[in-house]
Amino acid sequence: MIKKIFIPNRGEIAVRIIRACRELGIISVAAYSQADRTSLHVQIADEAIEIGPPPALESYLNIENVVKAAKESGADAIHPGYGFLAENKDFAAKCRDNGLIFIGPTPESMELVGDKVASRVTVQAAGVPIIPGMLTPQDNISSIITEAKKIGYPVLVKASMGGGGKGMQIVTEECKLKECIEASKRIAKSAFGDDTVYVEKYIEKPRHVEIQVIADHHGNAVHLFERECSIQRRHQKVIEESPSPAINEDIRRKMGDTAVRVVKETGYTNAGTVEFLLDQNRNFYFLEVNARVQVEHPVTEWVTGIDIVKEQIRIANGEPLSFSQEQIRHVGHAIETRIYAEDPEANFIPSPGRISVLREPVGPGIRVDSGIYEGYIVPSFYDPILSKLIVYDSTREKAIERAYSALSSYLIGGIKTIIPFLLNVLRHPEFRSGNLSTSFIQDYQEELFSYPEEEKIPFAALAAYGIYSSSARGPNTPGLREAGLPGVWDTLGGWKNTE
Amino acid sequence: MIKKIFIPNRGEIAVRIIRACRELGIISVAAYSQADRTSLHVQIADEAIEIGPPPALESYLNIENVVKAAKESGADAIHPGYGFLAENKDFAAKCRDNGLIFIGPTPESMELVGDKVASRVTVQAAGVPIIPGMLTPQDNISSIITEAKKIGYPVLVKASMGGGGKGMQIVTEECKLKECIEASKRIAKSAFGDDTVYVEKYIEKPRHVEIQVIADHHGNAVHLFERECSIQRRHQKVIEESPSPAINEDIRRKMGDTAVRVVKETGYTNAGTVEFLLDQNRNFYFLEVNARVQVEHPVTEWVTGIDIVKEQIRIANGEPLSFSQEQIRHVGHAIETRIYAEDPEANFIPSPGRISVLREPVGPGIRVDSGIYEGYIVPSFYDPILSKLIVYDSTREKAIERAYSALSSYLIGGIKTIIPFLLNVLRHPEFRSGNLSTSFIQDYQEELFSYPEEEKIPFAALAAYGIYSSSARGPNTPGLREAGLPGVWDTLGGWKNTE
Amino acid sequence: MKFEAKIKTGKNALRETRIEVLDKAGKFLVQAGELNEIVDAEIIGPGILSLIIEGKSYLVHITEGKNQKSVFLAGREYIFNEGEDAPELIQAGPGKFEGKIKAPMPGSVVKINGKEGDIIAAGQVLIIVEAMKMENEMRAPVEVRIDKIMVREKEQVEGMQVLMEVSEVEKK
Amino acid sequence: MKFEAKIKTGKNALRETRIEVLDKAGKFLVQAGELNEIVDAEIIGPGILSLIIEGKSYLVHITEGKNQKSVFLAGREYIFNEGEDAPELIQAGPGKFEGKIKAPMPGSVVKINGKEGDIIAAGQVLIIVEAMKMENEMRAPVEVRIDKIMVREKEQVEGMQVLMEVSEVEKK
Repeated sequence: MIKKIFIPNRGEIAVRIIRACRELGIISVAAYSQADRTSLHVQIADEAIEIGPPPALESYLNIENVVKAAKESGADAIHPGYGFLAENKDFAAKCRDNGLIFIGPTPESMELVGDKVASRVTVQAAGVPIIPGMLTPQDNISSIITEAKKIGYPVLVKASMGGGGKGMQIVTEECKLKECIEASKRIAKSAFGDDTVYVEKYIEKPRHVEIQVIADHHGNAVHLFERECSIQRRHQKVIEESPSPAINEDIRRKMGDTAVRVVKETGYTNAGTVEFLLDQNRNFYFLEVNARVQVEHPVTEWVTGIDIVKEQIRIANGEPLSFSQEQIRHVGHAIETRIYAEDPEANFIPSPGRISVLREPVGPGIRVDSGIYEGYIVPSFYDPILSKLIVYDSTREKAIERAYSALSSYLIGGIKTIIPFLLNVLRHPEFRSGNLSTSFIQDYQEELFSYPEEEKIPFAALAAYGIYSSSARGPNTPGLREAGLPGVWDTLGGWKNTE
Repeated sequence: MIKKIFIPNRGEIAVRIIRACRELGIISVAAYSQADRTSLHVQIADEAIEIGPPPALESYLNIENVVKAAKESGADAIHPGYGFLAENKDFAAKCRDNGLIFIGPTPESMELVGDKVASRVTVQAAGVPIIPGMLTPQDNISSIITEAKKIGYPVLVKASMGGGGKGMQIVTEECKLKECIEASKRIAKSAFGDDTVYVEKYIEKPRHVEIQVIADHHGNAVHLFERECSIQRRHQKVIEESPSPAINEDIRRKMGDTAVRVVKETGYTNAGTVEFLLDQNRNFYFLEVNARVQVEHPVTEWVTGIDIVKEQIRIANGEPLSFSQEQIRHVGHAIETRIYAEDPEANFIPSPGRISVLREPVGPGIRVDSGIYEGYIVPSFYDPILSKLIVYDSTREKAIERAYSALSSYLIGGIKTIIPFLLNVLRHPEFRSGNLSTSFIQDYQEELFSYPEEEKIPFAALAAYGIYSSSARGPNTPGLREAGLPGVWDTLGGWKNTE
Repeated sequence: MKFEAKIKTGKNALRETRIEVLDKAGKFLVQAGELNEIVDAEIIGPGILSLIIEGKSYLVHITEGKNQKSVFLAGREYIFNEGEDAPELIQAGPGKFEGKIKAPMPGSVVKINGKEGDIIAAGQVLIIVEAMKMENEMRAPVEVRIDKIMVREKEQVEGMQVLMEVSEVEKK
Repeated sequence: MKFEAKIKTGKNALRETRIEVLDKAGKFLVQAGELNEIVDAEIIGPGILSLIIEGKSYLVHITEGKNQKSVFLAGREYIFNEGEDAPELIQAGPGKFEGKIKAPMPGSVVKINGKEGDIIAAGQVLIIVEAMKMENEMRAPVEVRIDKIMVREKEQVEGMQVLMEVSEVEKK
């Protein structure tokens, strides 16, 4: 039985795993880089241990350091979360060699599905439809360029290891390809520790629909229905939901069966996700397997009532799945919005810094998976994801209203977040109608990136600024009541006292 | 159609109603007393209007002020929440007279069920089992004493109007009765604006099991199963759950049917709760009808998937119930713990004051209905309820683990709360076994009120105190890193510099 | 740099505590009783400290009152008194009876039983203070005479504010 | 007591704003443009204000930077510049090209294309800054000469820090 779990990850997913451990009576050990001493996961874990300097390559991606720290901590298992080493077969093997249970698939099946090129070959042989593209990996850039010519432009450059859209780029003409491949390789190296990339045919305006799967070590494999994740910017998911508004029971069953077939063909165990593209004629194509817990797993948890992270731990413990395919129900509608520290009004540039004020939405049908707290300084070294807001209601329409209402009350001060942009998406009529595609954001950018004009400053903002500034003459200024708070009145704007 | 709802209430329930309004696209108007200008409901409502001085009798209980403010605001409906005027028939009538939709039962059925004595007479006639006690109200204290003698001690003194255990007292001998009646009258007057009290037989070690009901204006009435609310201190519920660990499907169906019969006999409409006592032989007795949304409604919302507050608004709009009895499902297990501002180590004395630090639990299966924020000064004028933590999981056992884990991470600094006590209850073996009764807290007080010995201060607390104090020599003290925060180092304890 | 202090823990136990600032930022050597540990401490908010001691993580909240600090840890409060002498740990909870009747909490005076000079029997209610709809009855611990009444009915009072002074009636 | 200021809103519009402190605590008379309203304002946290204007409730968060304040309202940020003259509203977003190449965000320098004295064609990448796994390429807006490079590869930089100075290459 697993008694202590080491978590070489950070942010909201580390917090999520620590919570699951606590509820299962398992001791949690947070690993942290020197940039993360003050991060939330370190505070709430039972134990915490430093694993290296701020750059991920020297800490969260440093297999040597991670395994050493895990052994020192006395943990008997490792939950890698997503990103970092989660889909690194060498790491999974190293864990096994050191007598640590890796909570995820075996290194062998991870090697197969983790390599996007190899997995395409395998599933194609089993009759699963795939997108035309490279079927053998190439290190040589000029060979990749030759392959791209064969496939025909536009093509998509993708990192062979890892996912999350990191390093993925659309290339429409040959002259841009070399530069894009180089950038992808650099990003892949820094994010996954492996710089292999490949190209495939780019399908226009597809939907991204994925199937959550879960398999134990006793030959049982089931799927937990689909998630639609078509709302993406820079190939990174922004909003996910379940069920998909695009598919009917027939396609749902076919996709689910196909996903389970992929699991069985690849000998995959533990939780994973089989990603598909759905073209405009509702044909689906296998994309890749994400061999880890997915960022968007909470939407599936809510509509099925199954705690995926706890189920992962049970499977790693050797227990059989506690449900059969027939027992899994799908009730209501769940939507996740990802809160990134990025400026939506300036091309999503990252916005690290100190969170001066934080009020997270709470209430019925609202779940926040968060890695932040008021006063936290968001470092610039890692992913910009701060937290995820997941809402649930009986119908898609109601869930959208709930998401909109909850996001409107989500107050994160001091840094920029994409909340204003998410609100624009949620109120867009095409989003409400369920007419989604991965080019949604590009197609409607004019509306999605238009925010109320700065020139028309609302009276309330002007009044707040004026009152705040004019009261800022020291603690004895008349007027504004301070409700017993420590002095914040130490600056003065360009105000003249006229009386 | 209702377009704007006026909410003459405060705290977490006002916030809850405002959220429902926002999701339905209805404008919300927060009413607030002069003590509540800085309260959360005022900040998050679309509109806000002052209704009088701090004492509830002059503001939230002042019918004149409330109706005037509601009309001024242009609202077309009033949601009273719980407590205050929620079960005041004169108020409901006054709303109707002023053309305001009262979101709750009619004044007539409220008069019937709101008067505990009259409702007992009515339901007894319909064959519903009741507890022996007074069947006619008495103003005269000596008549009540005579009745008590007839019933036989111990007896329970209860306020005829209102609920929540306010003014309720067990009396074991005649010589204490007069004093208790006087105190009950005083509390009833201040809490409900009516000082009528009555007595009934006190049943020993019963369970408190209640049925959520809901009825529209078209003759449809259904129940949403039970909640067990046996964990009470001072006759005030502390922990509620659904389903009850005590009853089987047979008793569940009987109690549900009985509750619907009570609704039909009393012509009750909108959401309400039929409370029962369950004795040690699983016989149930009608207690009273709570003619309002209940504090603990979220546990029912989670296990049935029905949003009770929104359903209340729809019914008030004249819409028929959107589900039949057969369509209502009951899945999983939900537990609510109430977070009171009281000192559990000092006989639950109230602990108003400034919340210096607040971290609310978030994550899967966790809902927080909260009326507070960091920096909020909890006033001493009103109920000590700060927030409610509601958790959900597939089984009671898992839900208890989740509640325990979430409560452990709930950080409220600056004032005392009953969280340490709630943790003691949740880990008590008899609670875990589901062996509950309304005298649970009294029966196990020795364990429930024993906290780790003060003399054994954990090393971590000593170290934190020591480091904090020794670093408190001004901003340039070496050692403790401040992570860019404003100076908190302005005091010095009894420390000597030895080097 | 080193600091040291004597901290009274509980009623009798006296514990010497030494804090030494180590070279690395945020690291301290803390000695208390028989324990001698390196403590990694970080301030992560006003009065919130994250401590790592021997690999274990602790989230601690400290609030500062007049001449005392409260340390909240794992749902418990530890109060450190910082009066004239060495810091001393005092017990939480309502004050002891000392001839002064004090409000146990902020609230309002509901009822005063008697006037100055009255004799009140042991166990009888002297004054009732209400906060958050809870009435708190202050009873005479022994037979007492009311010497002085400092408040009026309906008055708002602070926690620990003196409401009345009484003195024990000498038994003949 | 009265205060007044001129606030530039947007590029051209200039708006005079007057604030008058009324007798009642927390109440102000605010005049801006054609509006003249009583504003009920309360501080409810560091930089957080609750405003009630004509019955409408607004939750506002103000952060203070160097010579500027940001007002967050309903998911939007309004920046008020407080330079030498009257407060002026400036646009959010990355700075304009002024011969100085500035970091758009805190992060680290991934790649520098060229050395001092090199000529870089319009549209070519000058320098790449990475933060949060996003690479931000700073390109030459016109054909430029690199005059000065202030940073090295792998160096951590602050937001708005000057990375390079360049000058436009004169067309013959």
